[in-house]
Order: sequence, then structure tokens, then C-alpha cells
Amino acid sequence: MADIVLETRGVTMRFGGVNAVDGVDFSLRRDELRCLIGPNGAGKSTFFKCLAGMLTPSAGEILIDGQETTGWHPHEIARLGIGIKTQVPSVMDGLSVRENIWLAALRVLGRQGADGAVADALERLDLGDLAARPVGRLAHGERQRVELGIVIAARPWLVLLDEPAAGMTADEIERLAAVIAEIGRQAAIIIVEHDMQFIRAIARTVTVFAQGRILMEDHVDAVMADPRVRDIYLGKKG
Amino acid sequence: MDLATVLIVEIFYSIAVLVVISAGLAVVFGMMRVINLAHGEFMMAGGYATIVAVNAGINIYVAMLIVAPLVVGLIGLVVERLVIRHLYGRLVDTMLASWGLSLVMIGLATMIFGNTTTGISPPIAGFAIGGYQVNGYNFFIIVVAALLLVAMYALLAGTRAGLVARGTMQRADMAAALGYSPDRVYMVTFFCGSALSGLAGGLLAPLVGLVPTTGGTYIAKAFITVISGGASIIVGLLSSATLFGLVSQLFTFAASPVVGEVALLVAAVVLLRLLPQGITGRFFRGRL
Amino acid sequence: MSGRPDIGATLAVLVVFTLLALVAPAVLETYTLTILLIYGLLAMSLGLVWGFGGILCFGQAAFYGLGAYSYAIAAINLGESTLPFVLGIVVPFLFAGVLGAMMFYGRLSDVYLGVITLVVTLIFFKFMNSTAGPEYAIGQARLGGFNGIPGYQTLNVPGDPDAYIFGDDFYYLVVAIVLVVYALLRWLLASPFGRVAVAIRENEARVELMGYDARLRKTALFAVGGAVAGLAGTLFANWAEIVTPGLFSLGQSAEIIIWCIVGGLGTLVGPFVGAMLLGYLKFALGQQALIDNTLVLGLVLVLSVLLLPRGVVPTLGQWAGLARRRRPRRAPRRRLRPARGGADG
Amino acid sequence: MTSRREFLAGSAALAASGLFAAVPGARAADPIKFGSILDMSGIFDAYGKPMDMAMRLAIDEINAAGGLLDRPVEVTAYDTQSDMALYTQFGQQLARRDKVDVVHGGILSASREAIRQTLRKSEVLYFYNVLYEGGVCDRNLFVTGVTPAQQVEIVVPAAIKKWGPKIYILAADYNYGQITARWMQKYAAEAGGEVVRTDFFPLDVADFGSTIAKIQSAAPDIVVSALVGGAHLSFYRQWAAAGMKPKIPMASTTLGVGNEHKVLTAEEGDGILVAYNYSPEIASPANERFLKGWTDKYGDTSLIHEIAVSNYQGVHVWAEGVRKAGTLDRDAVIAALTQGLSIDGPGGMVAIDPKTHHAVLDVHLMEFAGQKLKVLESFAQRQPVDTQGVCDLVANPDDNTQYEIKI
Repeated sequence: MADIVLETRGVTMRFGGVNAVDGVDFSLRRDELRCLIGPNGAGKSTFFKCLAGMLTPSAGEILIDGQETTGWHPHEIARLGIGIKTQVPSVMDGLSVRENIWLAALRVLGRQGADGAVADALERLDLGDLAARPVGRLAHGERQRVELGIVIAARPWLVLLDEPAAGMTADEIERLAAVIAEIGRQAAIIIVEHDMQFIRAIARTVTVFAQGRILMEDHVDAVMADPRVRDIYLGKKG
Repeated sequence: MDLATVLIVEIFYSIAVLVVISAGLAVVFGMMRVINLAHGEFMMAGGYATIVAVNAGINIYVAMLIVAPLVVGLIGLVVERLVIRHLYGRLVDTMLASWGLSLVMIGLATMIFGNTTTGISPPIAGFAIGGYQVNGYNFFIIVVAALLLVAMYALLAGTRAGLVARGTMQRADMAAALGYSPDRVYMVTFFCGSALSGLAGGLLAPLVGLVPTTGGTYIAKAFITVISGGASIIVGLLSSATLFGLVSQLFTFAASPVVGEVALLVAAVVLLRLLPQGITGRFFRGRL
Repeated sequence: MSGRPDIGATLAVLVVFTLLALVAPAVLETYTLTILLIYGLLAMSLGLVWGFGGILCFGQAAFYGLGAYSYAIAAINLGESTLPFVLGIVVPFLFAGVLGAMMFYGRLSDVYLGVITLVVTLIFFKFMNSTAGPEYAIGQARLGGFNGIPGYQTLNVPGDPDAYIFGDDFYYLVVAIVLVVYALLRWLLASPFGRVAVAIRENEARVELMGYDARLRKTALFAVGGAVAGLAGTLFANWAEIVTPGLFSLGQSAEIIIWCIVGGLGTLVGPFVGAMLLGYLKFALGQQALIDNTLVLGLVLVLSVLLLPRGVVPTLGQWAGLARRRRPRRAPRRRLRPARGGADG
Repeated sequence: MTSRREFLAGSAALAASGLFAAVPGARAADPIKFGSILDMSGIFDAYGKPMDMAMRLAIDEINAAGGLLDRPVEVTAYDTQSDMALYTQFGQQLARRDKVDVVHGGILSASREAIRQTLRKSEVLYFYNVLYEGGVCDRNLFVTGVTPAQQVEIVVPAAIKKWGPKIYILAADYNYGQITARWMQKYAAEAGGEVVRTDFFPLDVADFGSTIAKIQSAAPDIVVSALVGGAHLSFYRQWAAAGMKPKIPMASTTLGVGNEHKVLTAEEGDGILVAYNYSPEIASPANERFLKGWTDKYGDTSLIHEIAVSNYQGVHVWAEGVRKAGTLDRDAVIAALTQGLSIDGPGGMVAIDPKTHHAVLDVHLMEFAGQKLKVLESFAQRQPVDTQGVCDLVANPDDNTQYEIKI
């Protein structure tokens, strides 16, 4: 059990009369990299928001590192050492790339350690040239990278990423896969993702969501081969 | 017993007044997400329009119910074209610009009419409930407020124009794709909201002494009523007006007008603390 | 991080301000200058909360008035000005802290925040206006209702109630206070706390996801803004020698907001300059009867929203090419974040 | 024009003693600096604008008669925009920069208190020419408006005699209303009346529905009001609209000061009992001259109201004081003013009570009739007994307090 770093029991999120997430039991091992996939409306993003503290589940509980975090605020969850990246690039547009990343590092490492972590993150994400630019003026993919920089600069041991590859060029996706693989060496990762190619490039185990529940959980190749998965993607998404 | 009846009439009246003074602001805020801080001055303009019209020999009901809304609607149209149009989607900027506008209107009214209090007399005589005399005009306001709510509901829910307007507010791009010009819809909506403000000014003109700064008395109350109501225009307006009307009138009667006003304000603070999205953010969701 | 470019700019501002403050009495009377500086300080308090914290407060006048009243009431009871002076800052600071905690921990969205601050100001205004009766007294101080409180001990050299600080001395004291407050606020903004506060303005959700408690920080910033406004109120009480409920009026709140807009948000100098310019304009207009003053103020506000969305000082700065030298900060925003929640349903 | 000359000749005759007094010749050309500070815009401008007009009329008359001490009088006027902070500002400006010889002005009590200390400290003589709550005791200050005792002592007993003993008081919730309400209670008791209830209203209350119901359940014989300002005017309108006017009669100490009788219709206003120093209907040569002068200068006389006339009289009282003193020296002028000086103003004779520096003046009981103030009865030379009860500047020249009158 010491192996399990994140666990949910019967997590349910109700909006009006609809259960967007419906009794999800989920667990993640230390150093595991897990992808959550599923068609639009399957509940994976809502589930992600419950994990990140951006939504409070209507029922069920969430345990992170053995600690119950149900109903915690995002900042409290982040303080456990968890890096979170949301779906739409969430960055401070008015501040420079450097400042964005520095703020993340500052909380964890203090003023002394922050500068080093910033330099490190800038280098790993190849943002060095953009460091002084205000984030609001960057392209979409670049902003995604800045947000990743924010996440890794805080040296998390568990990373939650919601569609990190959205809007990136093929080139960028390739680099992203490398960065994620590198993060994966020090941290467990949960990625919500659409891009199957990207998932193949990074993932081992994949959890498939459909209609608010977990449809199946298996190795990426097995999932891709499963007819049910094809059905929900083809049937629902056309 | 008579006193209780009188008190109930006063409560209904006070709810009706809140509905009347907030309707214009509610439409503009609810439909367009524009907070028109010149709303009180629009009312003031409606009041002056009514008084000028009555003094010019026009029938008082025509002046209140037709002249005032028309005049203020037209003022609103000009304001929308000149100022508000440039600021859609910038909530705070529209708030500030309309605040500036309210100062301009106060200044203009002062230069035109002077600061001397003016007014006209109510056209309806008082009558007795048991041993008490009540203001007959109060009933008129209650009836008008009720009709106003029904008419707004019918217009928004039952007519094509209402549907187009609501559609545009939800998804301006979609409405545009369907061939409705959002620009025009905004313009018409702002005209209607302004006309409602004018109507409120006209209706209250016989009750209160009018000075150019009269608007300030109403804007805060209207603002609080609309925001506390939340996203739904009609249900929100009615529910918060009912709550605040009841609270303020009961406290006024039990203690004094100051206590009544402070009770209203405290109720607003408590309400917003408990229901940060306003009443209809929690209850009656998705209604009009 | 590197607060260094700011240090240079801050020092430059301090030096220029000091020089101007020393030259100014040759042009204008010191009592006019004093009140203009007090307005500037008040504008700076909102400039801090709004321009850097992204918190639009419609009720900055509440803290201003509270500072003035706290000072006046304490001064009547104590007869010596040192402790009242401190209370004039501490009381609004605490009040803003409590009010801020209530709002930010309640996660009120911005429009509602505006309403609450407005309503609280109105409550003060209405309450203070209805305290004319003899039953409203704190110690020996009658609240006085609409007429306010006159005749309290004004500022004296600490410990010596007969050594009044007034006239030119008071002016130089206010100059010194403005310098200190400006330097302190600059330091605060350059500190990690200030950086995070600005980041919250830019993207509160992101800052929370970084593990910062935005509620606490917004509350703290709001309280600091309240303290500065309270200080301005305290100084006003000493300048005017009377405090009235008008300090709490919506008109007063409106004026502060107008100063900030005209001067420019996102800087401390902007609101300060805006307040001094418009304050002077108001006095100048008081000496003519041609145009209604309200009209002029209104026009200034409408036109500056339409034509100078960044305000005078940042726009001038841009023209002068100053903007390039500093970090190219985006136009300080007056837009509101979309309301939280709701949209998910 | 001829008539104006006649009037001016009259003024000159009145001023004769001053004109022939010896004046140091060297500064004869320097104008005397007259400071005025009034709300000429903002919510109180209905009070302030006519006051400013009246002041300028008085100064024109003085200058046309050759000025004071052979020097012309020059006005420095500030508009305080109904903003109390500007009073402090302009008060200091008048005293320190403009270095005026006298300041007339202030409308609300708060505005007076905002400048009174400044002017006292800088030894600039101050005239406050407005109807107010009474009780200010300051050697540097002269008050030429009526105070509650002067009005209430007349209007309340008259109302009780006319209508009955039970009184319901409505008053504005600030110093003036609070203090005046206490005077009403005192004079009601003395006249055998009984106050059934007193309600105070903040200045911005405009909805009196509940109040009207409350008054009815108390069933008084008379309603006496000391309501103030535009919002409160709604009361009279709502009262009439509820059909209460024929049922319970009304008296007031404030209605009409801002020309409210011209705003209310005759049906709403007729029969309301008031007592003031001035009505345009007063038939006296001084008032005819005043109205004539006003018409010549401004045309329309409809703006004239009680405190505009107080201001006009205040300026003439000061001028008379300067003439008598033969100098602008503050202490000499104060001495002259307190030694039995009087002028014949539009509202009747105005003298200064040496103990309080408040005016002794004629008070007229009037009623609203057809949007006019019809004079019913005149009471000559009423003393400011309210302030006299607490203030004696002859005995305590250094007094500097606003007394709350204990009753």
C-alpha cells in the first residue's frame, strides 16, 4: 500500500441532475505515468479538477499520499508537492516568462534557491530566449511550455497535467514527450490527453473514461486494440 | 387590524418601488452584462421629462408612461452609440464611463434646471382604509410594477424579438451567424433598459422632490437589488426586491427609516456573503 | 525577482518628488499642497489595491473616513495626538482586514466585491449621518451626525500637546510621510509578497495551483490599502480640523476611482499624480462659475475611459519611451475575471 | 434707475456718520477685501446662489454710495460646491492668501464649523448669515439669521392655540433638527401642549409612507416639521397625496427657507404655518427698496428667500459696523457692532445682541397661501434667547464653544 500515492474511492461529481463523474475508484502508484483518455464529456476533465481541488466532489473521497484531501483548496493540494497544469494555458499574461516560473519556484525553494530552479526549468523547456518576454505575447504552444515550466520549477513529486499537448506543433510535442519522460523519473504523473500518438509516445498504462465511469484500465496497446474503446471514440465523436 | 393592512400595503408598495427603480438596470445588466451607473440619472431625466411635459399641458399619465420612457430611451440610444458601444465586454470600463456620464448628466441638469427642488402632484387622491388614510398613488405604483414584470416576461419569453435578444446575449457569434446583428440587438436592448429607467423616473416624479442629484438616492439601491438578484432578470429582480422591500419596510415601521435603510444594506451584505452569485445563482437557476 | 531596476526608478521618483515638494511652495500655498498630497496618498491606496491587486474597491472612502473619525474621536478623548494618529491607521487596517477576509474567504466574484464595498461605505455614511443625537458618543466625543466632529486636538509633537504641528510644518511632515509610504509600498511590491499579489491579479487560479493562498494575500493587500487610506484620512482630519460623514460618501469613493483611472493604474505614481491634478482642477473650478464642476469631472472621466484606457502617467511614459526601459508590462487591466463556478454546470 | 438712486441716497444717509469719519488718506484707493464663501453648485446651491446674489447686491449698494471709509469694497468669492472639504480649503485661502478683511458665508452648520476656527485663529471677522440651531459662542463670529427660539417661540404656541395641544414632531436628523425639536418640546409644554412623538429623518430619506401611517395611529392635533432639503420635500407631497392635509394641520420651522412654497402646489402648501424674519410680502419701505434693487440687478425676484435676505442684512450690518468704527481693525469693528448698532433691513430692524453676537430681529408669523408667504402677525425685535441662555461674551470674551442647549 505504501506504493499507492493517489487513490479515489467512489468519487462522484453531480451537476444539476447529471453525474459527470460517477463513483470512480482510481489509484496511482509511485513513479507511475498514467494517461486518462475518453471522448468529450466522459468526465475525465471533471475528475481531474476534483483531484486538483478545483471542484469539490459531491460524494466520495480522495487520498493523496495517504491523506484525505477531499474538499481541499487548490493551494493546499499544491502545497503537498503536487504540480498542476490546467487545460487552457493558465499563466500570468502580464508577467515575463522568467517571473512566471520564478514565482512557482519561490514558494518551494525560497529566494535563494529560486533562481537556480528557474534557470534549470528555462533550459529544460528551451525557453531561455523567451525569458524576458511577457507571456501574454507568446504563441499558444509556447505558453503551454511556460506552464510546464511553472509546474516543474516547484520540483513536484506528483504531477497532474490536463492536455499538455493541445495546440502544440509536432516538433513541440516530441520535445514535450521527452520532458515528460524526464519528469517521470522523479515524479508520478497523471495526464489527461486526446492525442493518441502522444499517448503512445509516453504512456504505459491508460485509464479510459466513458459516461463518468472508468471503462477499462490497461496497457496502451491493449486499450488501442479494444473494440469498446473504438466504439466510444468512433460512435460518439464521429 | 387596519394598521396591519396599511403595513401590508406599504410593504407591497416598497417592493414595487424597488422593482420599478431596478428594472432598467436589471435589463441592461442581465442581458448585456453592462452595469449602467448613470441609471439613477436616467431616472432623474425621466422625472424632468415628465415635469416639463406636464407643465407644457400634456396629460400626466401620457407624460409619465410615454413621454418619459421615450425621451430617456433616446438619451440611452445616444449614450450607447457614443460611449457604451466602444466598451462592450469591459464590465468595469462601462461602469466607470457610465459613472462619468452620470456626473455629466447631473451637471447638465443643474445648468438647465438649477438645483431648486421641483415636482408635480400625484394624480390620484388618497383614500381611507379603516381609520387610516393611504396614498392612492401607491396602488398605482404597485399595479404598474406588476404589469411591468408580466410584460417583461412576455416579451422575453414569448416573442421573437425576446428570443433573438436572449440568443444574442448568450452567443453573439451564433446570433450573428444566423443573420441577427448583435450590434443592433445591443442597441435596442440598451434603448429598452433606458426607457425603463425613464419610466421609473416618470412614475416617481409625483412622489418625490426632484433635483439633479436625485439619481444618487436610487442608484445604490437599484444596483444592490439587481446584483443580489443574480443572473436571472425577472425572477432575480422580483425575489431580491421582495426580500429587501420586506426587510426595509418592517424595520422602518418598527424603528425608523434609517434603521430600515441600514437593515436593507446589512441584508444585502449577508445575502451576498451566503450566496455569492446572488439569489438566482443558487435558486431558480436558468429561469428568466 | 531582481528588484533592481525598480530600485533605480523608485529612487528617481523619490528624488524628483522631494525636489518638487521643496520648490512647490513658491507656486502654491502649502495648505493647498498639503491637501493635494493627502488626496495623492489616498489615490495611492486604491492604486495599490486595484492596480496591483486587481481588487476594485468601491469603498476606499470607508477606510479614509474611518481613519479620520478614529483620529478625531481618539484625539478628543486623549487630548494628545500620538496614539490617535496610530489608531487612525490601525483601525482602518483592522477593519479592512476583517472585511477583506469576509469577502475573499467567501470567494466573492469581482462585481459582488464591488457591491459589498459600496454597501459597507453606504452603511457608514448612513450611520454617521444619523448620529446627531446626544446618545451617540464615544467617550467624550459626540459623533455629531451630519455636522460631523469639530474641535479636536490636532497634531502635536509627540508628548507635548501644546506644540502643534500645523501650517508649513504640517506640509513638510506630509511630504515626508508620502515619501516614506511610497518607498514602503515600492518595497512591498518588490518583495515576494508583492510579486505574488501581482500574479494573483494576473491569474488567481494559477497562483493557487502554485500553492499560494490567494485569499490570505488578497486580504493582507486589502488591509494595507485600508491602512494607507486610513493614514490619508488621519492627515485630512488634521488638515481640515473637522470630520464629516461626507468623507464616507459615494461621491468621495467615486473621486478616488476617477483619480486612479485618469492617473493610470498599475503604477503608484499615476494615481498620485491623477489625484493632485484633479484635486487642483476642482479647486480651480471652485473659483469660477461659468461651467458646472460636476460636468467637467464627468467629462474627464468619460473621455479618459474612452481615450486613455491606461491613464495619463502610463500613456505619457509610453510616449516618452520610458516603457521600453522598464519591463514591458501589459496594459494594467480593468477587466474582470469571469465569475468562478457556474460555467461548469 | 431713478428709484435705485433714491434708494442709494437712502443708504448713503444711513451711512453718513461713517462716511465723514476720519480715514487715514494714504490707503484710500486700496479696495477693502470682502470674502464670501458659499455653495453655489452642488446640492445646496438652491440656498447658496441667491445668497451670493444678495451679497453682491448689498456690496453694489455700498460701493454706489461711495464704498466704506472712502474705499471701494471688492468681493473675493469662492464656490464650495457643497463639499465640506472645500470650506476648509477656501477658508484658509481667504484668511492666509487673500488676507480679506471680513468673511461672510457658510450655509450648513458643518460648513460654518469647518471655517470658524481658522478665521478665529487668523483674526478675520466672520459673519454667518443663516437660520441655524443656535448656541455658537465666539467673539469673532456674528450671526444674523434667526435661531430656533426666535421662531419656535412664535410658531408653536400659535399652532397650539389655533389647532389643539397634541403635537407630532418630524425633524431632520442632524444638529439643527435635534436641537430645534428640543425647543419645540419646551415651547409646546409652556403653551400647554403635549408632544406625542418625535421622529428624526436623515437628509436623504424620501419615502414617508410608513411615517404617515404612524402619524395617523398617534392621531395628533398638529404636525410640526423641521425637515430639511429636497428629499424631505417629498413628505409634504406624500402627505397631501394621502389626503391627510385637511385632517391634520401643519407648522414648520424650515419649510419656505429654500422657497419650498413655490415648489409645492397651492393645494399641497396652503395653510402651513411658519415663522421667519422675511417674506417678500412684507410691506415696508426697506423691503420695497430691496425688491426694487434686486429687480434692477437681476430681474426675477422669485429666487429671493429667507437666508438670501439674512445674507444681505448681514453684509449691511457689517458695513454699518465698519462705518461706525471708522476703521477695519477687527476689535474696533466688533466694539462698534456691539454698541447698539442697527440697520433697517427688508425683514425689519436688525440689531446685534452684545452678549451673544447674534441678531435681534423681527419675526413674522406667516402661512402659505397660493404659493406665497402671507404675513399673519409680526413680532418686533425678538431676542436670541436660546443662545443668551448659555453664552455671555461680555463676561467671557474668550469663549469658543458651540453650546448644546439643555432644556
